[in-house]
Amino acid sequence: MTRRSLRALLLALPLLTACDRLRGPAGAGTVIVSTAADPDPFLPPTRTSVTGRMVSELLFDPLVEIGADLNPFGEAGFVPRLAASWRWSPDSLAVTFTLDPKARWHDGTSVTARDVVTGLALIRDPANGSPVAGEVVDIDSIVAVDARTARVHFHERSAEQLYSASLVYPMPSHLLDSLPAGGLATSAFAQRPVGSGPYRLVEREPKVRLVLGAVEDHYRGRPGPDRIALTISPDPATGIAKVWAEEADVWELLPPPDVTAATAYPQVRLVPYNGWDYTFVAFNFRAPNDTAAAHPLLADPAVRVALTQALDRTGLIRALFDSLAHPLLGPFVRAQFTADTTIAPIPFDTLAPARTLDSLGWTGRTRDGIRLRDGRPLRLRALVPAPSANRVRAAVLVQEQWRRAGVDLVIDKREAQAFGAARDGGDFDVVFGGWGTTPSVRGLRSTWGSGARAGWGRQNSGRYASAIFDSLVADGLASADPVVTRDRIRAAYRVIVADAAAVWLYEPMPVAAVHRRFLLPTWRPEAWWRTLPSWRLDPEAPALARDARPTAP
Amino acid sequence: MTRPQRHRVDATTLLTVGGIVALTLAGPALAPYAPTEALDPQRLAWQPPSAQFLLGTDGFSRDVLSRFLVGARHTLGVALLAAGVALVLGTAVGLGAALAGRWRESFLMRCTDALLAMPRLLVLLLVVTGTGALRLDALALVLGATGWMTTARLVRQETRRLLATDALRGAIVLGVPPARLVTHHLLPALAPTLAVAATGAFASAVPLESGLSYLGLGVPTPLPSWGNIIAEAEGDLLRRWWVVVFPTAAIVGTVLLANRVAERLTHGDAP
Amino acid sequence: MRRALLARLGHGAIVIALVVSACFTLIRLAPGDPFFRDLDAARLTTAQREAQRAAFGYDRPIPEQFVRYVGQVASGELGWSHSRSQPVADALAATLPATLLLITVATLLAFGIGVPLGAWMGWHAEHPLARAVDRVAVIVLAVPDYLLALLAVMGPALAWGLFPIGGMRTEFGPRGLGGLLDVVHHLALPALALALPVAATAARLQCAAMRATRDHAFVRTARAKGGDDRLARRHALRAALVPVLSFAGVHLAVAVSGVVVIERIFAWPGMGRLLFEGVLARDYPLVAGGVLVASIGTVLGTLLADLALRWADPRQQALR
Amino acid sequence: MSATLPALRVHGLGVTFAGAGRLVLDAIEFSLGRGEALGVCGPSGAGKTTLALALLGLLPRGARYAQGTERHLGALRLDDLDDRGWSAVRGRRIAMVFQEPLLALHPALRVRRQIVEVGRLHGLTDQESTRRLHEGLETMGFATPDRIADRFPHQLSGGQRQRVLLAMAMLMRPEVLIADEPTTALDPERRDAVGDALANLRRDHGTALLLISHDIALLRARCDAVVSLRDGRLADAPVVDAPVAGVSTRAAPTTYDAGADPMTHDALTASTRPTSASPNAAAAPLLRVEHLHVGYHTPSVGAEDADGADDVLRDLSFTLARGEVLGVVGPSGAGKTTLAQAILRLLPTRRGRVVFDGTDLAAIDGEPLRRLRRRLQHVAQDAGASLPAHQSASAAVAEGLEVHGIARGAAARTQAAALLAEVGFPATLVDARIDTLSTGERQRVAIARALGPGPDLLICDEPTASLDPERREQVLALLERLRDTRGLALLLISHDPAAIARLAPRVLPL
Repeated sequence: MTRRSLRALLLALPLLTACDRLRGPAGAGTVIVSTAADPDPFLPPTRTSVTGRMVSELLFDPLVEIGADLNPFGEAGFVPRLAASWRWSPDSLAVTFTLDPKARWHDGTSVTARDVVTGLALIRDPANGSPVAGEVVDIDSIVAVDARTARVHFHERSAEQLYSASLVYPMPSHLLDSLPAGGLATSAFAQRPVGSGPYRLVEREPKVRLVLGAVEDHYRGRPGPDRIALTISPDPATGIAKVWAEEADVWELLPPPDVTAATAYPQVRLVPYNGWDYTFVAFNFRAPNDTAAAHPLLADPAVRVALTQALDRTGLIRALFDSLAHPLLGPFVRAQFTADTTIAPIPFDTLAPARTLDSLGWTGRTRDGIRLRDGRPLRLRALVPAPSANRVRAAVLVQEQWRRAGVDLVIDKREAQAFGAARDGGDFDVVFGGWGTTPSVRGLRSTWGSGARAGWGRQNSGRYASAIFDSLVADGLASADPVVTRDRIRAAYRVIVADAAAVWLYEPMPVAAVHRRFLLPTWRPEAWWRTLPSWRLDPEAPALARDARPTAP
Repeated sequence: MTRPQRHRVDATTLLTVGGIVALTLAGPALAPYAPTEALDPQRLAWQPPSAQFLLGTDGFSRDVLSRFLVGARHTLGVALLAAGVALVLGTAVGLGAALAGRWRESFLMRCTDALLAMPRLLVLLLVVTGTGALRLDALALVLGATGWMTTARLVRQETRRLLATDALRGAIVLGVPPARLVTHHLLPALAPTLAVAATGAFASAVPLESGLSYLGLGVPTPLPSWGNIIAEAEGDLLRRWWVVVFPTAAIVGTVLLANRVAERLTHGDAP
Repeated sequence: MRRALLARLGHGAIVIALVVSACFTLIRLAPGDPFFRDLDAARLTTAQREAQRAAFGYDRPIPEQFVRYVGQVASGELGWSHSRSQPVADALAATLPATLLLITVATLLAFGIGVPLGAWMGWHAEHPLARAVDRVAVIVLAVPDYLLALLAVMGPALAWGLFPIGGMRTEFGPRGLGGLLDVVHHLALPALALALPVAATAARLQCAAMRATRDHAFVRTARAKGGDDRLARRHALRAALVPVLSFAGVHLAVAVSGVVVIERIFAWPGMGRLLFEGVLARDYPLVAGGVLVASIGTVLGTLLADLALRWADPRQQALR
Repeated sequence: MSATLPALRVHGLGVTFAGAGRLVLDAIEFSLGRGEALGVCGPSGAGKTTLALALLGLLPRGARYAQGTERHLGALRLDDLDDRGWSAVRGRRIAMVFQEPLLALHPALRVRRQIVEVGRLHGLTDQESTRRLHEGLETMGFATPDRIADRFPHQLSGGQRQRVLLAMAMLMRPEVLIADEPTTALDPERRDAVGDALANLRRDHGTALLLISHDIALLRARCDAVVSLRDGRLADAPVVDAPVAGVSTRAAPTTYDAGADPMTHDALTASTRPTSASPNAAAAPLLRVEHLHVGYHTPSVGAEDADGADDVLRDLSFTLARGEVLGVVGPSGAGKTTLAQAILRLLPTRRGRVVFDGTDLAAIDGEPLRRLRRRLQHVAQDAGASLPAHQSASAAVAEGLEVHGIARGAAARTQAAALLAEVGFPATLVDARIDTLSTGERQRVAIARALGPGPDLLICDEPTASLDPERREQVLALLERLRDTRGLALLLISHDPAAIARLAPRVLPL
């Protein structure tokens, strides 16, 4: 089977209708999003998954939101939402937000400054287990100055202060202040949330479906589609087949073979966009069974470099994604504001790893060609998450390539929970990790920072620790000039790439499948659903039965 | 009461079984490529059958024929070992229950019922997700340990029936001690039942391994097995038919063969 | 009879208790905890984890948790499902009907097809068609069950468009009678996929039993009385139902495993999925509750099969 | 129906089985007038049952009628009938009583339903069927027809089932009744009652009777003519099988015949009413049975005639001294075998005690019980079935020596051979597999095996039942010798009054 480049195929597609109007006309049908993952939990303080973010951001509005250029630094890139305007204090350690007077909760109550305070309190309650808590450590407190004025105080000045504030979603204090500590998840509110966003929750069958209905009198105007429904199929093949069979309208991320298959279904439009996820093989700097000790093999940078050199990532990526992924350059994706495409990766080299490993004494060979030193084989155990088909496949290819270099990679494939436990416990030699980035560099801090500062290193599975890297990132964040910030971060990227903290594998270029009867606005790569309210039906395309306006309110 | 002459398994079946065993043993020698070798993931992935790759290649550009040949020993080995474990456990529990009598029998059978009432898949899931991918022998052990209950019930029932026969009563009245009763009187009489139970356990373990591979719980990557070759298709059965059809045919064939053997054994020993 | 029934129910209760406590312990021994939610998303700090575990008592020793759980269950409280963010009782109430529907229809279908087919095959054992059907049945049994289901999705549903791909009803589909038909339409493929292997087993068992019975003296008696072929067949079938009914008792336990795969492939919103996902998500109370309900169902089903067995074969006086 | 035509006329009836070259039945000819009775006797395997089935068109799968077969029922030519035609004839005009009543009755249907169904098939109202059912069961000697009718076949004894089958066959007052061994499972009184019922049927309804049995005495007594079937051919003239020397016609080879003599039975019963203390057991008795009750929790296939009571044995007490022989007699279903099994702890007792040499057998278990078994041995009713079929004769006997630590290995074999020789077992056969031996040979192996451990008490359950007179004589002599030489106490269970009279001075009737 000769395979035409999928990218070429996508380029041949008609360009998206540019439609940048933020509001669509009322009655723009029903959008059914097919997904394999349940959105739960989907309240802004506790959401974790991408679908959870999607639902929470349709149900709730933030104070401010990052704009289309996705620049998280300073304030130029932000657009108002619940906060109509904001003002910096003279020392830049506080921002005062003035709420939109028209903003209402879905139950009709006005959004007040106390709701902002409640939003932070819910994040800060440890028993709620908010993953946002580590992202907003630079916020000191939030004060309700008056009903419509909330002031956010920060511990320190940083380039991402406003971004931090955008993560605190106001929550309805009149419904939530009476909750006991840690009671958010089990509250009646979690079952029937009252939000401030363009959609309200109509129906929820956990793990099966979730239906959102348009808020007619939303302060930002009525959203387009009457209903947005999530239909959840545990088997992705079934979920995608639903889109082919017109039972659903959207699948967010098609695997490459399905991109080819999509051409058989004329009602499906393919939407390629920039990805925000990247995948890497992190080396464990600490011994798998004793995190206090250095890893006997991988603590040596020469070994890490050799292992990196031994991998033909270009070939691996083509095998996995055809042309629908880029080799990863470092701990960032190309769509990020700080991306640096000039970084030279450690090149694929068949001879260099052999030289390095020989010089380190791995000269013996087993019958299968695995290197030996003092009679012990050069064996690494890779922790691989079973739910990620891509990473499992990547692991098999890496295993094969490393085998050729005389390295025996044992694939330890585990289901999500066991994978998480082993990864957090540092019980591995290498881990096939992934990270969904955001426009900000917080991910960089938590994934690769040393953990010396609050909110840093929480996600650092391999326990990479570099004082230079840490200080470069810190310097960058401390600057008020976005350009300076970006330069410092880019310098940090070079440090970590040179250190070979991980093998930077790939950043996929996702392709979404969307039913053709919708006219789409620009696809926001980091959060495509943000423009969902402005989708509308193509008047030329035949509508489906489900697009009829719902009779019940 | 004279026993009818035991029917032998016919020559064709024996030859086929022998052929499969030979193929399984010789598999690695016959395989044209290394079963785990990704030949050229960029250009040779998902090749349909051709002169170069008789059974095509999978998504990693590994030769399906080689994986198929080498996978036979993993699939059949796991199934065989699992059947053996199930047989031993089931016979022990079934015999123990039938001989212990009273509350001990009741307790053993309640435990058996409990295990039978526990969805096997969930138990496997709990074990496998807890420990990560199992090694082959561990996988077979777990499969056997979760699959002995029907054998136990069968053995208990048959033992109880046998204990009521004149031959066993004769031995009891003679004063044959329990251990000898089991080895000299019960087990020889149970042999046909056990043979059928074993073939049944084997026949059910072969497709089960494949089902587990679909859920990612089967023979660990990159070792090939018939089950995980099929699972490689990732549900796309129609476009990647070659990775589905051949191993499935092999699984079906093996089960048919096991059934045939079981049938011969049953018919040969029907009273 | 009543005493035997009570004893049987007592045994059932013991079985349920054993199953639930085994699952309760097993899942708590598995690594991972219910508050680990997403593969790569921002992880919680140790303090957050501890606070969450403490809030639900998961930091206590397992025996203590078990005693607490038993007390809870005794007072009708099944706990909170973390992975579904709803009370376990609600989760079970939401998924049980779907699974009951699926299993009931599949079971009826399986035995409704398998028993008459097997009876016919056994009565006409020499007929070439009977042998052909038997071969097909063995093949159906040998094909891994998920492949059958996937083929059903790929063929009739996707390629030919005759059936919906998955789920239990059309999103925003018809209500009332139309809604009922819609459910039936969605049910057809998963029920068939679940029923086929069971029907094959039932048919083969029934065939063997019928074949063995048809030459029995009492079937000859039915003829000697003046009965025609139909009566003889009826008499034979009545006695030949025993092995199939024994199988039906065991089948229910197996069916629970079967629905896990079928519900996953057909996105059927039932308990199989609930249990599967519950185990993966380490949702302790959900798994315990689900297993509780599943084992009650299995025990009741087995009891029902035993009663039917007593009817079919009065010699089995004591409910074993 | 023409009075001149015979009820059943058979001409040139032949049957072949697929695979078997020869004819199973060959050119059978006979005719049977209204109200007549024809007896067919012959050794087993002669084709008696096939003949009965062939007359009803119920040949088993694979059997074929030979060319030229003609069967006439009155004016009706049976060979021309199709399935529907046969349905109208069978059960109404020709009825049949099958040989094995347990197998011939549907296991899952109550007696009432099975009998009423006959009426239903032939146009009787259920009321009428029920009336006839009651009448028929009463005729067959059931005091409480209703209770019998509401039982399942497995809840009946063998004799009861046989009578139920007869009642079923008589329901439609058929023109021809074919009865295949209708009395084998019956005790003598019942047998006479059944014979009378058949005679009444002939007399009252003009039913022609074809009676098939190996029991010539019965045929002689009940039939107008007796023919013999050998190798599928009917002997032209009624043949009288020469009775074995020394056995009178009345005491025919089957043991039941002896019991048929009411005088003998009464005499036995009168001889000893067992009392709590037997005069010649002044010393501590070897076996003491006190107020023994034994019953089955679940009436099983072998359940004895339990008409009116749940317990098979009720309040039974007796003693047996060392070296004494006690005969146990009683009609079939009286609980003779049950008693043996209860003493041997093969059955649980409901109440009462069995004390063997001072030890309450119910009180011990496991190893102590096993060790005690050495002194308490058993020769089962079907001795052949109680032996390990796949072992050799000497191995089976040696096992008894080995498990009690009397001898091991080669020594055990030698001793076993000696024991076999003692019981008159041919030395050439000591290494032959049990399942290749004849019934009489197995009986000897069973006795030798039981003797191996050196018991004080031997319970012999019908040791002569399945033996021909010659063998019977040998076994009885053997037991006699053992009693005398070994001082063995015997509990002798038998139908055979001659055996009892010869060995047992004291008799326990059940």
